[in-house]
Amino acid sequence: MEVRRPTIEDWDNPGDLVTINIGPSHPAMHGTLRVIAQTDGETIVSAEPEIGYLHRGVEKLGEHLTYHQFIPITDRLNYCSAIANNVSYEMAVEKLMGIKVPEKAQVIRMIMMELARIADHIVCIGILGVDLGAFTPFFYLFIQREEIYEIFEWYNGARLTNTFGRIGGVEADLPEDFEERWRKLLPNLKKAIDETDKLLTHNRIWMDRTIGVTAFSPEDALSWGFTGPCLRACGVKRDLRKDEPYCFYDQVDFEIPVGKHGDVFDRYIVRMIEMEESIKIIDQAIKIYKEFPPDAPLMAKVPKIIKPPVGEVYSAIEAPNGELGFWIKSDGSDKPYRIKIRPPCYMVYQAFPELVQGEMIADLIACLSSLNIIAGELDR
Amino acid sequence: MAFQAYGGEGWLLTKLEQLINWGRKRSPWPLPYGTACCGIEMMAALASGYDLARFGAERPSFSPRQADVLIQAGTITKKMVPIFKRIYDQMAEPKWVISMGACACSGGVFRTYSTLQGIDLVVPVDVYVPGCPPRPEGLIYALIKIMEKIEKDHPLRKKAAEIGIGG
Amino acid sequence: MGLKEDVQNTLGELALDFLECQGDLSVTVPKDKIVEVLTKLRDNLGFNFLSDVFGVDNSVFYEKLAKAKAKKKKGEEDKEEEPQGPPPPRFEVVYLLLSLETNKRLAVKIQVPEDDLVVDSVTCLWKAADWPERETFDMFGIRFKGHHNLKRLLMWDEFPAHPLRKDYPLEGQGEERILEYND
Amino acid sequence: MAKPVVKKKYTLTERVYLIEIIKGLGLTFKHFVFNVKASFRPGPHTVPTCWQYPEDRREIAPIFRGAHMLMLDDQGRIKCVGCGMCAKACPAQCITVKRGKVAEGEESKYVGKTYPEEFVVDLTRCIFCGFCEEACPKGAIVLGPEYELAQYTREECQLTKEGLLANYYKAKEEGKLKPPKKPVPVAASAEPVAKKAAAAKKAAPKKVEAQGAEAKGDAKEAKAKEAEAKKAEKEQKSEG
Repeated sequence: MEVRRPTIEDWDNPGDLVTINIGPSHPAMHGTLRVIAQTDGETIVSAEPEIGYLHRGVEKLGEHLTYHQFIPITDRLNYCSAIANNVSYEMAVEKLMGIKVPEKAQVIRMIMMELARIADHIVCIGILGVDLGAFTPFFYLFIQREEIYEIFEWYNGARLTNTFGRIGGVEADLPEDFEERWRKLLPNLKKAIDETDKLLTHNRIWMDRTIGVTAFSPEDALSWGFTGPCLRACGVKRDLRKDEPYCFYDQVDFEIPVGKHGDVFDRYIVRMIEMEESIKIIDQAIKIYKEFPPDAPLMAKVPKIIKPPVGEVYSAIEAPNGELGFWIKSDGSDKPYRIKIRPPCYMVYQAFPELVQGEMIADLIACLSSLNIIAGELDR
Repeated sequence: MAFQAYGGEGWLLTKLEQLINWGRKRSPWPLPYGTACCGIEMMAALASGYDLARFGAERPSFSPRQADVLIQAGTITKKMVPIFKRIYDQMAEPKWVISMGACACSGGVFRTYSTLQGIDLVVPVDVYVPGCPPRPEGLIYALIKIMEKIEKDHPLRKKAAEIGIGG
Repeated sequence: MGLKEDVQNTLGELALDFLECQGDLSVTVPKDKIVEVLTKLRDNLGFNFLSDVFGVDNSVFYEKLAKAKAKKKKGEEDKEEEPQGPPPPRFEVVYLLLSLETNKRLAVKIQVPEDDLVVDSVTCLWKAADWPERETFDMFGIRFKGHHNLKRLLMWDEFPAHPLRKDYPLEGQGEERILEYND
Repeated sequence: MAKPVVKKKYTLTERVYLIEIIKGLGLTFKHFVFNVKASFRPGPHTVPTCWQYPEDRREIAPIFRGAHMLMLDDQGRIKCVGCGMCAKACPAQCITVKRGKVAEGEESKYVGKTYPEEFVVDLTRCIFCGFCEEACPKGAIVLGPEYELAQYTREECQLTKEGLLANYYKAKEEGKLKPPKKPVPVAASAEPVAKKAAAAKKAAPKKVEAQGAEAKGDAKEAKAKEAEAKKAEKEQKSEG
């Protein structure tokens, strides 16, 4: 069924349907998202998201900065898990230059990326709870997130926008007390996840508000270019960590959780299980890390001014939200000729009209939170 | 009116102003307008752990009409400017603005075609918080600075000058 | 048999040019045949997932390459006269494809000259092309024929320029959004 | 269009609804009791209650990236020579350095023959990435522990030379100067990627399935990999 997308002109001549504008300044719209929805009573007939309210010109900026200087800019894409962005970009440049990253550096990257994944999922689930009226898990989870940020801070001095890693490796070894901190954090983190599970998963209100809401079929999801937890919730077992392994993901043992219906509940459950799997991965990665001698190399031999040869590559990793890829074209100078970022949210959010069509207005909010749209990487 | 009788600097006026300032100082309800990375740190400041409510910022007011302090956490792009200005205009007097983070203060690293180079081009800013993003402590410190500023304010005298009495 | 041969066999004459860089294969195809090519690749080679669509402005790329070459040659004797062909088209649209079965990636490129900025939309094959095509229109001014809702995506509607073109300055040309609003 | 979903049948406890609610309330009540107990605990407040920020500051990492400072050497001379490498490396272009020649009679104040006549860091622009620190050949500019940076005007956020030095004195007084950074070990030679991939494939054994066997397996893996890598290196050397 082809439905006319509403525009802001519908304000003036509404007809039978009511056009409502949600956002961009709305507590549930995460700051910068905006949806114009046409409703028949409480039911959404059609919705049109409007984006670009956080378009900062990252891709254009990338053409004017050197390869090295672009690393801090990638922090600001998906700010909930900055480390995954850094690593993705660095891997793309390394691929372009043909650099081999020392294995110990890869393990450190892997540990940090999984920590970032946990932090990202904590934000997502916490906010999903807040938007649906369950405030308590937000507080319980955010204490643990603080601890994760403390680990980041003691690693390289920043909490959120870490500027982690350099092209060719990482900038520092894990601090000596890293494992001690992790062991201290681990029981609390597990407990917080458990408590969230106890508070939400079998709660009748939670189930009624999430199960069957904005369900999606796997065929549609693939056609729309879904990746990450949203795709896995639809029942497609796809994870770049398994399918195109990088770092040491082919040597650790973990499961990929898959949902059934692709509704809000499945997305929530997939994220919950993924956090537990990430804990497993970190535990195994620390074991691998310990096998390396303390003076094992952390940086590959990289020239001071990075000038990759002429060419173009695409490299992607499994960021917490899905496939995060960088396409870089080099003209042989010290600045990239063109950087294209493939953010996972972008593809997910464009299916939003189809997702919420026929649902209630309250479900729109639930859907939006469960997709975990991060405006920074959506608009770039 | 009292300030005329006492020459504008009288005991009653001063005490009354102190009382008003005391009330305002202890209840700066924030409007958390988090648009980007700083919004996450602002959430950390509002959540368990730092708890901005200890300073009377008890109720994060998502409606601009009931807010006193606009915490602009994150980038304002040129596309967002009319909306942002509108939010500021909707806030009732007295109002203060905290510009949190490099992007809000000056555009930060984003010297680009689509980013507003500092929200002070659009609205008056009371406190600038450098950092990208600042620590939650940095934001709390800014709120304390706002409270200090409120304490030194002269609301009655200002009002009198506005309506043209007392001078 | 490698991916290149597979693509060559499937596309035949449609494959104009191949470029291989660090294991990434990209193929240039004629601009008018893009829908046909992508359908063939999807149905015959199993490239069933569209990762991304975006544009590239090549207006200064060849210049820069030539400059770098000239710099290198400076030390040697007089420059050789290079064959002067027609200048390569200014824009490029890249389609990133992925095969979910074999996990292989392929980039399909078309050249878009500046005087004919119309490309067939591939939203009929993948819905995922919806926003990326709009963004390409927004940033480069390349129009997509058959797109149901081709308007600006990231910039506001009245924005006069296409910011990712190479002749647009980084800090903009002083575009401001009008502040007035009617209450 | 969203897909219709056949809801699974709720279990009895889920259907009755009150049981789960009471369970949840019990959990929050447990937290409440725990927090009340913890607040009576002697000593500084820890996680169960919040960090009482202005009075009771949280310990920050010694390598925290806060406001900049200009370092002095142990004789009290300014280390900076005003070369401008930091300004060049800064992605936000927030550093302005003006180089000046050291006048006669002032040699005891500076390490080099040139000195920074003007050194301004625009804190409102700065993104605290730490690249200036990395770029500095003399270790003269360092991101310090200062994080209370809020100011009333934009001009006050311009950190001049005096401010930078004041930050240094303050950090030194409080004993919060950064420990010297350990140099990162760099790999001896650059290996081509293709070889690495082949070696990794060979070295990677099958995934270890049983939980208990993991540690042993991993150890073996690592050893095998090391051996493989050495072999590859040797081969390369012999080839070259």
